[in-house]
Amino acid sequence: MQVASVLDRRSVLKGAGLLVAGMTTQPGMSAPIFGGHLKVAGAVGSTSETLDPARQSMATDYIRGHLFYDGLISLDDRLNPRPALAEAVESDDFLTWHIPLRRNVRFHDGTVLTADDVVFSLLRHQKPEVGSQQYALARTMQSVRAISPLLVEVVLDAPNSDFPAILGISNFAILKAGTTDFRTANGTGPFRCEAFTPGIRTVALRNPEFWGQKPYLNSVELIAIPDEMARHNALMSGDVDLIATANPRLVPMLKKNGFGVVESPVGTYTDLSIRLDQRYGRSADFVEGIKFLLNREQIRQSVFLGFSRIGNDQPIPPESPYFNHQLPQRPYDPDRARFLLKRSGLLDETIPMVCSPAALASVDIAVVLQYAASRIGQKMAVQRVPADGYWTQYWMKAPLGFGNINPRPAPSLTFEVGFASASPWNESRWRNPHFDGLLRDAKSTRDDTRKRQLYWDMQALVSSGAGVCIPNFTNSLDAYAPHVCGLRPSQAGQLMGYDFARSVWLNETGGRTG
Amino acid sequence: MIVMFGKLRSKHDRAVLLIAFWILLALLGPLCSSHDPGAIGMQPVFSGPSMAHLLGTDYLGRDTLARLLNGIRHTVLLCFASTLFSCSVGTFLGIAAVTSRVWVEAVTGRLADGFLSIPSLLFALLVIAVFGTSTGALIMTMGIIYTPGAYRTSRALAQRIARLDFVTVARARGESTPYIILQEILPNMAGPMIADVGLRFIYSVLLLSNLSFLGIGVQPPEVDLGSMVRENMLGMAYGSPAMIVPVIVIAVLTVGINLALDSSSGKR
Amino acid sequence: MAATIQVENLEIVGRRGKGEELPIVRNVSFSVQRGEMLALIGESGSGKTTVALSLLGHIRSGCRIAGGTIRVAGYDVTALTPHERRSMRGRVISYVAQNAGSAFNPALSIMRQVVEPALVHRILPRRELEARAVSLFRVLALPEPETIGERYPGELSGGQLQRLMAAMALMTDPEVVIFDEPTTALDVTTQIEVLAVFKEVFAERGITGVYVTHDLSVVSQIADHAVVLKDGAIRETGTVSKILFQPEDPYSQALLAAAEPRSRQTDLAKRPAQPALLDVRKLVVGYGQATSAGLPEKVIVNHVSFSVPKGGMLGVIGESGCGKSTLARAISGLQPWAAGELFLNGASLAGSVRERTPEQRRHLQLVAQNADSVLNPSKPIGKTLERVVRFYSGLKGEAATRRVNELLDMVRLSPALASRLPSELSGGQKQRINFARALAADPQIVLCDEITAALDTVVAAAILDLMKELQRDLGLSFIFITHDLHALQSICDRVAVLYAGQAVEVGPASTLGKGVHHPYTRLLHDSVPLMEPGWLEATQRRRLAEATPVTTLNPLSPDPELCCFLARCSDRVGGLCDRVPPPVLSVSQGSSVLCHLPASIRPEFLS
Amino acid sequence: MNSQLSVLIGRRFLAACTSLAFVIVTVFAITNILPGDATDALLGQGATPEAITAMRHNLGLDQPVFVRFWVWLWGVLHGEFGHSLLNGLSVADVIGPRLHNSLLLAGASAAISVPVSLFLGITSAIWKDTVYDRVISIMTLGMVSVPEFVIATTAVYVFAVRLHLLPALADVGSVHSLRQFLAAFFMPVASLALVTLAQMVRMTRAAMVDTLSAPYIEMALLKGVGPARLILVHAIPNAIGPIINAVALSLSSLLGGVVVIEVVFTYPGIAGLMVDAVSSRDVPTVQACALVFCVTYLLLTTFADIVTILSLPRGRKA
Repeated sequence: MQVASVLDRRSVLKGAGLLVAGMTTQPGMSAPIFGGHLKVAGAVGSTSETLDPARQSMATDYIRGHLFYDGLISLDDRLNPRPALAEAVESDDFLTWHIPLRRNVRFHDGTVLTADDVVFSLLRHQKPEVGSQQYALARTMQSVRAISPLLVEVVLDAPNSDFPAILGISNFAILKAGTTDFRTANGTGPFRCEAFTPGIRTVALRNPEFWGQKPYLNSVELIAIPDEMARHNALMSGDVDLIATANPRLVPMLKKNGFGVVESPVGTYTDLSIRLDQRYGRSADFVEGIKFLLNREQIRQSVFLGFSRIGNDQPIPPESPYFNHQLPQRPYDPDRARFLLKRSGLLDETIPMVCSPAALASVDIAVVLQYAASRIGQKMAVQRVPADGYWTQYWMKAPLGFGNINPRPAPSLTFEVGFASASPWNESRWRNPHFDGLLRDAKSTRDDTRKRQLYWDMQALVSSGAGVCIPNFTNSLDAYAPHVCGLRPSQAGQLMGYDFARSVWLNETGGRTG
Repeated sequence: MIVMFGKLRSKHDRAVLLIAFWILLALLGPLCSSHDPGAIGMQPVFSGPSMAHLLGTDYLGRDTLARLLNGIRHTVLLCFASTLFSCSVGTFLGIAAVTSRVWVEAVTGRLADGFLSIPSLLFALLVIAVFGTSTGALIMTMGIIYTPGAYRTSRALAQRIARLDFVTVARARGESTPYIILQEILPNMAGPMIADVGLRFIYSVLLLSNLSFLGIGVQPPEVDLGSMVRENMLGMAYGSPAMIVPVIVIAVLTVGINLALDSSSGKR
Repeated sequence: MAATIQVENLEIVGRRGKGEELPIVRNVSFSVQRGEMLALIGESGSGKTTVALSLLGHIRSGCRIAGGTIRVAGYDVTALTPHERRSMRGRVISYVAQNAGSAFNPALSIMRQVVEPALVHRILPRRELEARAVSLFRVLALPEPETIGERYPGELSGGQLQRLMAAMALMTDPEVVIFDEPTTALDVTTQIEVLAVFKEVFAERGITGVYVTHDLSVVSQIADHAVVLKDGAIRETGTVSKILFQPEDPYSQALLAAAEPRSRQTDLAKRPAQPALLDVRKLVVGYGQATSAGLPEKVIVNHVSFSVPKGGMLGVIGESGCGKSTLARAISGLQPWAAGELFLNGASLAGSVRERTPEQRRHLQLVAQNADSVLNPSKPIGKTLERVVRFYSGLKGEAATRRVNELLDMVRLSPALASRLPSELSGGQKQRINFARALAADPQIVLCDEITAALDTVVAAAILDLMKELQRDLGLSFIFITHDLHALQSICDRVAVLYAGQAVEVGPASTLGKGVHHPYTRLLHDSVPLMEPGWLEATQRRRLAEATPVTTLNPLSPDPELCCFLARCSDRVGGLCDRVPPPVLSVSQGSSVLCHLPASIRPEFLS
Repeated sequence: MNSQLSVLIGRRFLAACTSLAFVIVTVFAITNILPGDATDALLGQGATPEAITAMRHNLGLDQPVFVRFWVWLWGVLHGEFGHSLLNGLSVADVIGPRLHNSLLLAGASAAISVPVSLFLGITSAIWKDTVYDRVISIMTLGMVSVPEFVIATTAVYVFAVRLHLLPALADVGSVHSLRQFLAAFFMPVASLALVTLAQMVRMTRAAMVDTLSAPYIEMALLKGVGPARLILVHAIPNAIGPIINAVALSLSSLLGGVVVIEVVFTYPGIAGLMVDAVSSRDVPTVQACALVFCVTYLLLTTFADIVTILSLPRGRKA
């Protein structure tokens, strides 16, 4: 297989098919030009920014990861695994995997990539002190060893047909064996790390030795502007060329002023999870009532201004090939909700609901829900808590709380992490052995039709049974100055799955000297 | 506090009247709007003024006027409560420092100094992180932040008054300390302390606004003026009243009280 | 020849805050001939300072000249440009302010300020100016004239500053000098020296002057002509002798009557001796840590003893800083004392007010100096009085109100005032309320600390009358603390003279001015200006003649045991006074004097 | 006299140290009762109990509070502020560049606001109750009355976005020339200067009005002293104490109180670092920042007090 570094745009859009017309039209898709300095602003940043792939946890980290490192696998615009440092990822039983490596790939320090580097890079995730974001997934690798300098063998603890997709998670990027110092990055990626100050800025210079398609940009400078207005102002005043996470409310103005906006249908969703093992969630009527009380269309219109897709309380987004489109969409039905809530006996109580700026739009969704509830006589108290400490202190602990789930490269992973009975991240503590069995089957089946059927059944189970309400899937919006070319939507995340730097170029008019 | 207001003379009338007006507006204002401040319709966001929405709509398409009146209520009442807290505690400590033993003054003085040296935003962030964003926690936090200042003012005042002859005379008569504090010292601190209350009220309005800017404010769907500016900040790009009007209201609120206090203190 | 100062139909108006403009000075006209001194006489609020300042073209903020002309030394002051005005001020006309203590900039050295008027008008280079200043210091009899200029205002006494201010005014050899109550803030013994120096210098330099004052005795000594002002208008103009001895205007007459030393003594004073009501024995009050001798580091009141009989009125007199107020505070139990004893009705009084019995507290009342600060400004006076009545006698409601009205009547005030706040009363009314507050306790003895000091003469006289009445009607005893010898003489039957914390003399008030006295008592008595032309010169001459050749003092640091008046005493005896502590001597007229009483004053009166 | 002065100054320093100790203990105590710890920021949604325990052990967070405090204090006393819990860098390295940035910003703002506010304060005191005074007074009132984020954001929107005159970011990294420096710093410095200016103008005016009403000023006027000399020689030396105090108070807020300005201009300063450190529970960094702020505050106020003591005229020193 070959990595297609520049894909035809239309072929990408086929599966998604919901991009707003005109929004992604690139002015003058002329031939790419080499050179120039691109300044990009992410939306999150703090001193906890890191160059350690294992610890990457925020968007700017992922961007840095894609600038400096490669994984064995990369995910394309539709989340399909593509070979990167691996020439292939093969298995007969989905249990034992063989990974032949690409030849003559050099790290930034000039050393050549070998199997030892891969073994080191994968196994370090299993050490708790590393603090890997993928600790749990890494533990499913029972053994990782180098069979030859260019061949790695991984044995899993259970069959998993989506293992290649796991290797596409950017945390699993490949480091030089023995790396412990992350003040700079020594990867194989298209850019070299010129400067990195956590929370302030990262400067990347083109890696002339890069093994793949040579990036167009001479250099990339990445900063984080967490303040929304400031970020947009920076773009509009010409201080940066590209920003992540544009606010839907500013899209009309950006377009009016000649700026481009790319809308990516990512599988990110903000969900309200109701703990099924706690007071309110024990009542199935209550859970269902709340699901009927969510005015999804209003959330789409008022909160996301149309830049979202309606969700059906299950985690597979509509653009996925495995999306169950026969599952009836749950409507906004206050009367039914009132009936169910009354039956649950909780109508007279004030239901607390924890939200936080940490979970995108959760405060606004909570407000919409709270208002809808107040119309049918159900009191709900919005408890907004600070973003800091939210994920350990409140998430999955409150009886009703919001989560914010990023897309996983494969449905099996999504289900595994968020809904399997044994998963620590089962938000609503939903326990369904039947579902667990379906998941096991899906992971080991070779037949794609059967797999699709299994996923459909699982979606139906989650939608009706789990305590997770998924009102919308968010669309990611990136905005760019007119001279930025080559930016395309991607299901893999904002800014072309954080990987824009490999594809974007600047046309003559807007080049800035680095 | 009530005692003090009872003793008012013309000097600070204007400031007090103005604060009273805002409190009245805070209490009654929300009744004046026909819109539910929480009502989210399908109307467009950041729309301009219209007959249906006199001040247009906010970032979620809610009625700005209704939100604004609600915001005034929270800002004014919250800040007033926290000011009352800081000024009563500050006054109490200030008088205690003057009327009790020397070490009390030494300890309270050092504490006040230490508190003043912690940037108020840092302190607010820490406290709110510990106790959460409940209204009570907000009032307490802002109250504690401004207590050292009120303490210093009241201590200086009390020191000055305690040296006056009528206090000496009362002591020579053998009046009890509580009598001297309540009847001789406190009533004479009322005027300047009201100026101080006014100032601290303004400070807390601004602090609350800045806290809201950093995302710490009252709980949604309730809103204070600062949060309202914050959540509608993007409306600036469209000149939306939802962002501009609360800014103007904050300015009118603080400038007005400042001016009233200025003119009253100028007459002394 | 045109007059040096010519003021015609001067009208000055002013406003308070945003109120209406009110006249402050109304149709004032006067003139001063070259080399003459005009006195502007008036009580507080009469507009005398406003008129004086207008001569320099200075009108305080909020006021303005509404009409009339002012001509000073050929300048039309009202028509000057700011620049011209500046060039006139300090050069042609200079000003000596009332309170030199606050009129000198605390942050600058004396010399810088003294030479400044001459310097800004570029009269001479700095070096020569400094030489001139030193010679003026010498003329004005300032100590250490060579180096005093290097010092700062905070380091000098009031009398010295007042003379330095005069030096500053004279630096530019001005034609006109305005004096605004230059001696009011001074002690009498200092005042006489300053006045003498001033007068000498004016005469010598032919200065035309305006002297603002309320003190008629001073006027009689220093001025040629006088203008009597009341409420901004002239009541009478004329030569000093005419105004002081044949006043025509009723107001001038009233002023004069109040200033006239007059005895309010009644027969009461001559009644048989009464038992002592309050007995003060060897009282020592001070600050700081106790020394080895058991006395405080800084002694303010030093072994003072006296007693007040029932119905008696004891005057305590002394200059500022002599410890009279501290004495009052100690007796009231507000200031703990280090040694000595106090007896009230034969019972020992505790040092702290908290340890005294309620009866003791009731029987001994303090009327403090400053009527402005002695009443709680936020309470109507009726409430203040009622509280005292209730506190001591437990009366409530109707009865308390009746008693308050009674008290108001006692101090000759209308009961209608009960609902007023102190700020709505005049100074004299406040002082009466202050009295009523003390009387409310139904006391046996009242301590009055400088109660007339801040009042105008006429009002003060009325307060003294009131005290006498109360003594007569209620049989009250008083301790009257003052620096005003006239006032003391007019009502007290005994007097204690305080100097540097010691009671240098205790004796009958009636003998002051005759018989044998402590040298300080004599100095004090002789320094009070009399309303006689030529008194100042006569006194100075007499002093010069009497002064014994001053013997060299023991150069060692003064022993606290030695006479406290030693340094200023003109009668001191070398080898005695600077070696042996003074004894307490009883002299014939019933006084006891803390002095060796040297031969010159001792002779035959020793009993 | 000199020894008396040094006793006064020594006493002032002692008081400052007491306050500092109080602040250190308080901040440490509060950061330790904060819910959650640094593992939260490090592991985020990926936290499992096992990973948290391991991480805690690694960072030494499993030690008792007193031990941690003692270790930290011991380090501080030896000039070692510990390591950031987040990225393992030494706190000095984390704070260093940020502090440099903040000092740059604060210094530039102070360099503008102090002289301007002294000038405005003094002149409006001189021309008290004139139109000029009213205008200054209302303008400063307006400035203290509007939240700073409004001033800053509006400035950005107008000058950077609408007029394209100035950059929206105070991008310290890309400053290579004086022009760039001026362009990059103009708005943050101006906003910051405006915010601090108002307070200083008002205090300076009050102190000057007070001094100008003193009898010795009237006396100087009556001596024929001109306006310039009146202000410079007679008034300012006496008003310097309260003015210096006001200036010190305002300047002390330039480091720690500018979170909002830093956020709006995306300026990598120490206040933003502190907010970050609080939210990620990076206790050593929080402590170090708090230490920096308090020491600045105490140094400035102590300095102001000492100036006040020194400026007290001779013979008035208590």
